[in-house]
Amino acid sequence: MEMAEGLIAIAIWLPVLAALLCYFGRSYGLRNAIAWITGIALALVSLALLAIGPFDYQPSGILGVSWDQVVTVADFALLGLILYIGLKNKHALITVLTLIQLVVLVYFDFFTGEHTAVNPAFVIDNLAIIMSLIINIIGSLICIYGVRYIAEHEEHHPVEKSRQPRFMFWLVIFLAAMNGLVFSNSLLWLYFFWEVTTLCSFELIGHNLDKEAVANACRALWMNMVGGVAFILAIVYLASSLPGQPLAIRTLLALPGGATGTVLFAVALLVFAGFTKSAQMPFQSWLLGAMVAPTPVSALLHSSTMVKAGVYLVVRMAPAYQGTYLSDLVAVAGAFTFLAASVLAVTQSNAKRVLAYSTIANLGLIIACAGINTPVAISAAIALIIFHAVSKGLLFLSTGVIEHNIGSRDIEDMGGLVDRMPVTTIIVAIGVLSMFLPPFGMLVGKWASLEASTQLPLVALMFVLASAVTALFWIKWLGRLMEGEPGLARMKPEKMAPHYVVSLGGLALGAVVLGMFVVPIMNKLVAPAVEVAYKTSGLFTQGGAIVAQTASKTIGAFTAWPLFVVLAVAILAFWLLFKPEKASIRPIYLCGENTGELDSTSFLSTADQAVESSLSNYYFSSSLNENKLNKVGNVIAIMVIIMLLGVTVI
Amino acid sequence: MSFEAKQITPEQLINETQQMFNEGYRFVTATCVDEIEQFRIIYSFDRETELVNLEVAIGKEEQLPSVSGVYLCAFLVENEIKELFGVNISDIAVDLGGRLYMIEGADPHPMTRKEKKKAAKGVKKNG
Amino acid sequence: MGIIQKSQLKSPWVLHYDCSSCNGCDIEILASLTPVYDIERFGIINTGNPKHADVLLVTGGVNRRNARVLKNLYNQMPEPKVVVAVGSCACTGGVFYNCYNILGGVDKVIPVDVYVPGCAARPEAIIDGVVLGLQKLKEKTQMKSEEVAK
Amino acid sequence: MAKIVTPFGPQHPVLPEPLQLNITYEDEKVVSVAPAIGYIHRGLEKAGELNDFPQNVFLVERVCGICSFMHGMTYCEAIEDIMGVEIPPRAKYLRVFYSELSRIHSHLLWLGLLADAFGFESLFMKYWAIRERIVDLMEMTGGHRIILSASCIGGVRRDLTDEQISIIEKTLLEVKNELDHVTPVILKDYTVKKRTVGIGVLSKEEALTLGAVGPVLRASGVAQDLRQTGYEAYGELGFEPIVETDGDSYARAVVRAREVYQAIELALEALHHLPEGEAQVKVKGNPNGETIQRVEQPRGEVLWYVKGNGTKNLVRMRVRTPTYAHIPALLKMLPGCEMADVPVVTLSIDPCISCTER
Amino acid sequence: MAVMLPNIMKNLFSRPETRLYPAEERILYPHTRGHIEFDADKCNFCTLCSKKCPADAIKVDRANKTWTLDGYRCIVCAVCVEDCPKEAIQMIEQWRTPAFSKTVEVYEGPKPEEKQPEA
Amino acid sequence: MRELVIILLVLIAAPILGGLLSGIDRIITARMQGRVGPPLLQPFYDVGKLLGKERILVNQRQVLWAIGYLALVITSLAMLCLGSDLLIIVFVMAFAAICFVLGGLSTKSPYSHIGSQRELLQMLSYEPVLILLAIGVFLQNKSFLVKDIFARPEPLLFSLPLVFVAVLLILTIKMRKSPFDLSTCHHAHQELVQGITTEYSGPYLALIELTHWYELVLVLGLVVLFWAQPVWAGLLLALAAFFIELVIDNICARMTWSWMVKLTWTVGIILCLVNLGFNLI
Repeated sequence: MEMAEGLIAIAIWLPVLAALLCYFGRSYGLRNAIAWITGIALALVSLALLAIGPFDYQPSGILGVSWDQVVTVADFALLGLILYIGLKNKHALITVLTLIQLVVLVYFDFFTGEHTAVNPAFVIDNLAIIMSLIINIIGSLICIYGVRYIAEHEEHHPVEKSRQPRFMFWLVIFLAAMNGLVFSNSLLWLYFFWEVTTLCSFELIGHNLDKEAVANACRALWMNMVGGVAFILAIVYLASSLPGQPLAIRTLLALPGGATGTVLFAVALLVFAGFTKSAQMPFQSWLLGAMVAPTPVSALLHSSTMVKAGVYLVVRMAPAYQGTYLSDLVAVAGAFTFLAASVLAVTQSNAKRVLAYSTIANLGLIIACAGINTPVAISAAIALIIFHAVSKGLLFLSTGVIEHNIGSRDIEDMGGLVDRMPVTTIIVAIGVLSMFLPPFGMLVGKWASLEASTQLPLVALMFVLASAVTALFWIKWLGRLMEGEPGLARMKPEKMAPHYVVSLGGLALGAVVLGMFVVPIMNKLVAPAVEVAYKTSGLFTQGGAIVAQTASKTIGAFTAWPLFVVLAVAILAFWLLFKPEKASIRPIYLCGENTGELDSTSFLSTADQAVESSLSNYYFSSSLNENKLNKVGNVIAIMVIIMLLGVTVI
Repeated sequence: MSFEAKQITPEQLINETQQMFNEGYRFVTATCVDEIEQFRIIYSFDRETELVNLEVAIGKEEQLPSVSGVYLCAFLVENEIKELFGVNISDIAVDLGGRLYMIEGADPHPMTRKEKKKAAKGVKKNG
Repeated sequence: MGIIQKSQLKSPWVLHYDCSSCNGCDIEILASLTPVYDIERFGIINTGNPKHADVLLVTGGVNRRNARVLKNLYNQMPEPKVVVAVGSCACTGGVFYNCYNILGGVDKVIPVDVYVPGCAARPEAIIDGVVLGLQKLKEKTQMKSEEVAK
Repeated sequence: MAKIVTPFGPQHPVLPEPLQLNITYEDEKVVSVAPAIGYIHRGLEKAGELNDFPQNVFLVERVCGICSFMHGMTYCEAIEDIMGVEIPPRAKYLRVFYSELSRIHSHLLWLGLLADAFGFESLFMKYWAIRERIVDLMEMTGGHRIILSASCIGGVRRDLTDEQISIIEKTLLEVKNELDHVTPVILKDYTVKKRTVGIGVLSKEEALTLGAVGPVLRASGVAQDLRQTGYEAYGELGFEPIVETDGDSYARAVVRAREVYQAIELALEALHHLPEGEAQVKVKGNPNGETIQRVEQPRGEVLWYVKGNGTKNLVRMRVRTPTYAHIPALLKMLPGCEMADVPVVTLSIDPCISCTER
Repeated sequence: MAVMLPNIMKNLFSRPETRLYPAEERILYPHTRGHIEFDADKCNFCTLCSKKCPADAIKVDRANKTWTLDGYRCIVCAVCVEDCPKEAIQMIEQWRTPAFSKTVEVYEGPKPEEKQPEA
Repeated sequence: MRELVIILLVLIAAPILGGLLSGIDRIITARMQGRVGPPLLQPFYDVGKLLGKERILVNQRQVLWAIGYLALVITSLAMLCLGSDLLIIVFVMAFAAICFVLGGLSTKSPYSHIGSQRELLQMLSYEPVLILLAIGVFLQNKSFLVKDIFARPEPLLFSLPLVFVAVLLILTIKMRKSPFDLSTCHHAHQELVQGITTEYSGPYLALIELTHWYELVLVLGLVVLFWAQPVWAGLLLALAAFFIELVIDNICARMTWSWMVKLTWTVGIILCLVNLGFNLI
């Protein structure tokens, strides 16, 4: 147990230390070394945690001061800092929201009397281990990628004084905050880490310091502060509703008969806080605004940290509100976000915005699963958290590479990239295909969620529509990348920095391998995490397939590896049976008016002038308007959220 | 001889055409006849099946203003006349630069008549 | 190979290109697709895409601008392929022999396998022409397989 | 927003004839169109100056295979006009009959092609099957399925026998009967209306200023039909132009679908009133002078200008065909419509590129 | 929506309208313009047909008494048939059959005494 | 072992059945149009001929996607025959269609590009109905497994009649028949030339043709599920559905993609929902 507790300390303190070194080291070599070493160390820590399994941990105080007191002081310091930011940027909303939190915190700490101490402060259960694996492996890969990326970024956008150390500081400290967040049992500690991630994301989004970056960073900050207010209010409510009981997650989950009354309202507030953090409608705009930040930030926010903190909280709380109307409404809200964000993604031609909307959509799906709140649904939610982190991290990182190479993040500028950057393109292809198609991991989640959703027809309908829309925006993008020059295949693998090779390669390999081993992952990792609260995971292994099962009956089956075999056979057949290299190459069909050369895409037109044919995806600009959709979506989402909070009061 | 044409000068052309337009006539076509020493161009207009013609005679090198500013739809026939006869028509709304029908390298202005010909049957014009 | 060769004779997909025809032969080609002549009886489909076609039906004499189109279309067709010139104009230029923009028959630009005379060629004649074209197709495949055998 | 730029033709399955539209799309909406023609330009007007003027009858019949008879007839009228020849009354009625037969044939052909343009294959087949019966009549009377060659300077080359007339009357009534089953599909079918109503709208004013003629003009609400001028025997036959007011592709289809019936009536009436006598007068000499002759073709007004100088070669022969007049209108109608509507709108003017480029 | 339905159902349950060419050949209408045939015995090599031919498909060599027809250029307008003073040219209903190569039909007339051709 | 036999049977029998069905399709269509039509074995001749043609391509990647399309369609058919999860079958079908789309997108040809975009929109149209079918089956059977449908004594058609109608609707899309022959079709006179298959030719086109046969059997297999016991009744039902599709093909004009999306997202989905709602009550 000693070693295990040491691991927790490392998981939280090592990134803090690394961040400080990055900040004060001020040399690329040093930052580079720190990123690699910390990354590998954190990955090993999380793997070690996996090997050890669940345990509790109560850290003793430091220099006679209890950690609770340290956290309280840190809370005030943090809020003070945010207040300073609000005042400095003359942002009234941030200032007011921070002041509210300060007032509530002061009231809570000094006027509500003594609180029962939380023991243990850290609970490392299966869910926490899964989250730490995501944070420490994927997050570390992103940091390794980031150290190189931000150096290139400054080459493209030169600044007087290098902001790289600062960037790496916030990037790495994010991991510490996330680790603390997922391990915390104490709600107050959780609140502290929660606010740290808010601050980190503010600093990272505003990295470029231009007007847009600062504005978007401020928007991210105030929206998350709304969540913060909800969180602290939830704590106050809980303190008054559950006198004499520790303010801990475990308390909430162990309530006999689940949460009721004001406790349920407090839980709803926590869920609401989760909504803001995971950028659910109507809070999606901060995450889209975050796209102005350098790519590693987006990758980090979208895959392993920040937004995952939001869904983590909602999923974590799920057993507490199981069987309530709140639960159903959470499902509706999540499913609505899933649908609306998917439709919005269709209208986008900016790759990062497509990715952002897709993230919002998938988080919606996860939250909806939490709301459905059956063992199968929760299993689906956890599976989605895992596989989404891998695929989305992969997609963001490769988009960053593409952006640095072609100087654009617009999908329409990426036509025919497969000839110029085949490796990156293939990695994007793996990312895209693994997002929503069998036999990859994400689909297990989607499949399970659909099987689980059948009891809530409205949610099921939105799932159905949204998953149909999903294919549209992904394939549009992938198709543009995949279109090759006419003529012989001229794919030449591009050169990539080792940082990129490791991070992209690692994640791509991860997406495929995790997909192949989806059965043991569901069995060994996800099922135990669900079984703690639900006694069953609803998903079992049977002859190499995952089956969804009720008490007596198998209701569905997901076969993973045979599909991989089929894909492998197809790729082999491509080379062996059809020998495409033996085919002769002809120009594309242009109604007979090709200008002549084999690889020409232009045709002769009016007055015998050559005209270049051009291609584009459909964006439905005449029928779908992003702003209008956002407005309508926000109104509906706000109504759902009001209902969601309302049902707990009634 | 079943048609009458009002004889006008190239300078009058635009005004006369504009008048036709104002009176609600539909532009039918322009016909160019190569009279060897000069070109005759007959503009035909129609209103309720009544045909009215304007006729312009110009020398081979003279410039003729385009009526496509009045009747946009005249651009096609003007391009044709310019290309096939080599009539110097200026300011056509959409000028195709002599590439309406022919391609680069073909005889320019194939419709012009060089001199009074005898029956040229069996002789291929192109070479 | 036997089945494939047999199939080749049973499934000639045609591509129709109108060079400078007066439409007479074109509507006859279309007419031969319609109920009264129904060349689908012989497995003939009008594909409209050179990459799918086995038989190129050309109507009309070649003029300067469409010569290059015809060449492009011919080049985009996969082997084995045959070209059928439909109508007198496609054979020789026909009544347009003395027009300044007519280069002559289709054979001025691409090799022609079968000539279908007539102005306009009757659907029956077009059917005969395609059937003759199939014989040529068979010869071409045999020649090719002999070459391969050598 | 990124745009799609693609050629539409010259070789394109929808277009039986080579015409290129270089179209720019946004999603599938047409943003702009640039046409390219010249794929079928032969130089026929020049050849008309090289040939003897009687030979030209056969040349001008091949300006276009579909309006073949009408071109031949108009050319003959022009020569007759210059030479002051009065053709016998029987020839006038026969010319009306052949004209209307051509019109039935052309409109049926077009209705079939329109059906094909919006993917209604069985309707296409049905129209073309009916059309075959008209083609049979043409073969029986004119001696050829497509190129009738019935007109000659001085009258009509092919007279009709009484036996032929009774067969024609019977067949035309049968055709009319069959059309009664098919025309409702164009007029009433939901999918057909969905694909044509409101597509490619041309207002009355636009139609006039852009120089539209024939069914396109009539579909935009202008009651103008050159047959009203009473050339040949039209003056003696009862006849009202068919007009629709919407100016869209549907209106143009309706005009033509109704004109088929009208043409059948006119053809039958012409046969009914067919005067006895010769069908042809001998014409001697060479034309000297110039004329403009206009006739209502299936596609609209055609204009022939002919100038002779007393030799057997003409000085100038010129034809302005209906499609030529419709190209500006087409360019006006296409932007704003869907990609799927491009063939429908293009066909709605009944394009005959062969006519246009000569 | 179902306006076409009666039509296709009627078609489905009745005999197809197809003429089964080449299995069944239709009797062609009399006076159909199929192709022209030349009878060299009747011809007086007046060259009228050659002059009238709009497609320049007939060539007559008066000196050598040859009459040449390019059947692949002929547009079957029947002008030569109508204008032949000797009725040496006849219109046959059967169409000219397709072939692998273009051939020119050359007829040699008997070479008796010279005849005065009509101008 | 039994499963291997079934997979082998699917591999061999399905294309024969599919080819024959498309031969029947062409004959019946021809008859409806008053024509004689091609011989019954015409589709086989077509594919045989295509196999013997010269191999031409625009770029090599086209082939990879075509093979992926074939492999995944066969997989979904095999899964259907093995009684697997209906939802997964729908998703594998989606993957197959995506391979087809990517095949079209893998060239720079405008026509195959537009065809692919339209195929994506077709997927958008039929996907919800297919998934709702699966959900409808689940609500009836409390199972997504196809083999449980066959174990059920009474036909699904009685409890899912409206879903059946919706499935007929999307069957038209899947069979590429009018009014939804939007992305690629056999008929020549299409504004899109041949859409996705424009740039495929020879043996590679044969591959796609073959896939269409498998797909035809697959979608008719979905119809069989509506009357799974006894299975011959299901087969009859599938044949009836097949005939209805041919009739619809011949009485409709081709529509636009926007109309298709509107129709399936309103009529199709509402039909399913009404049916499912009725079942829940």
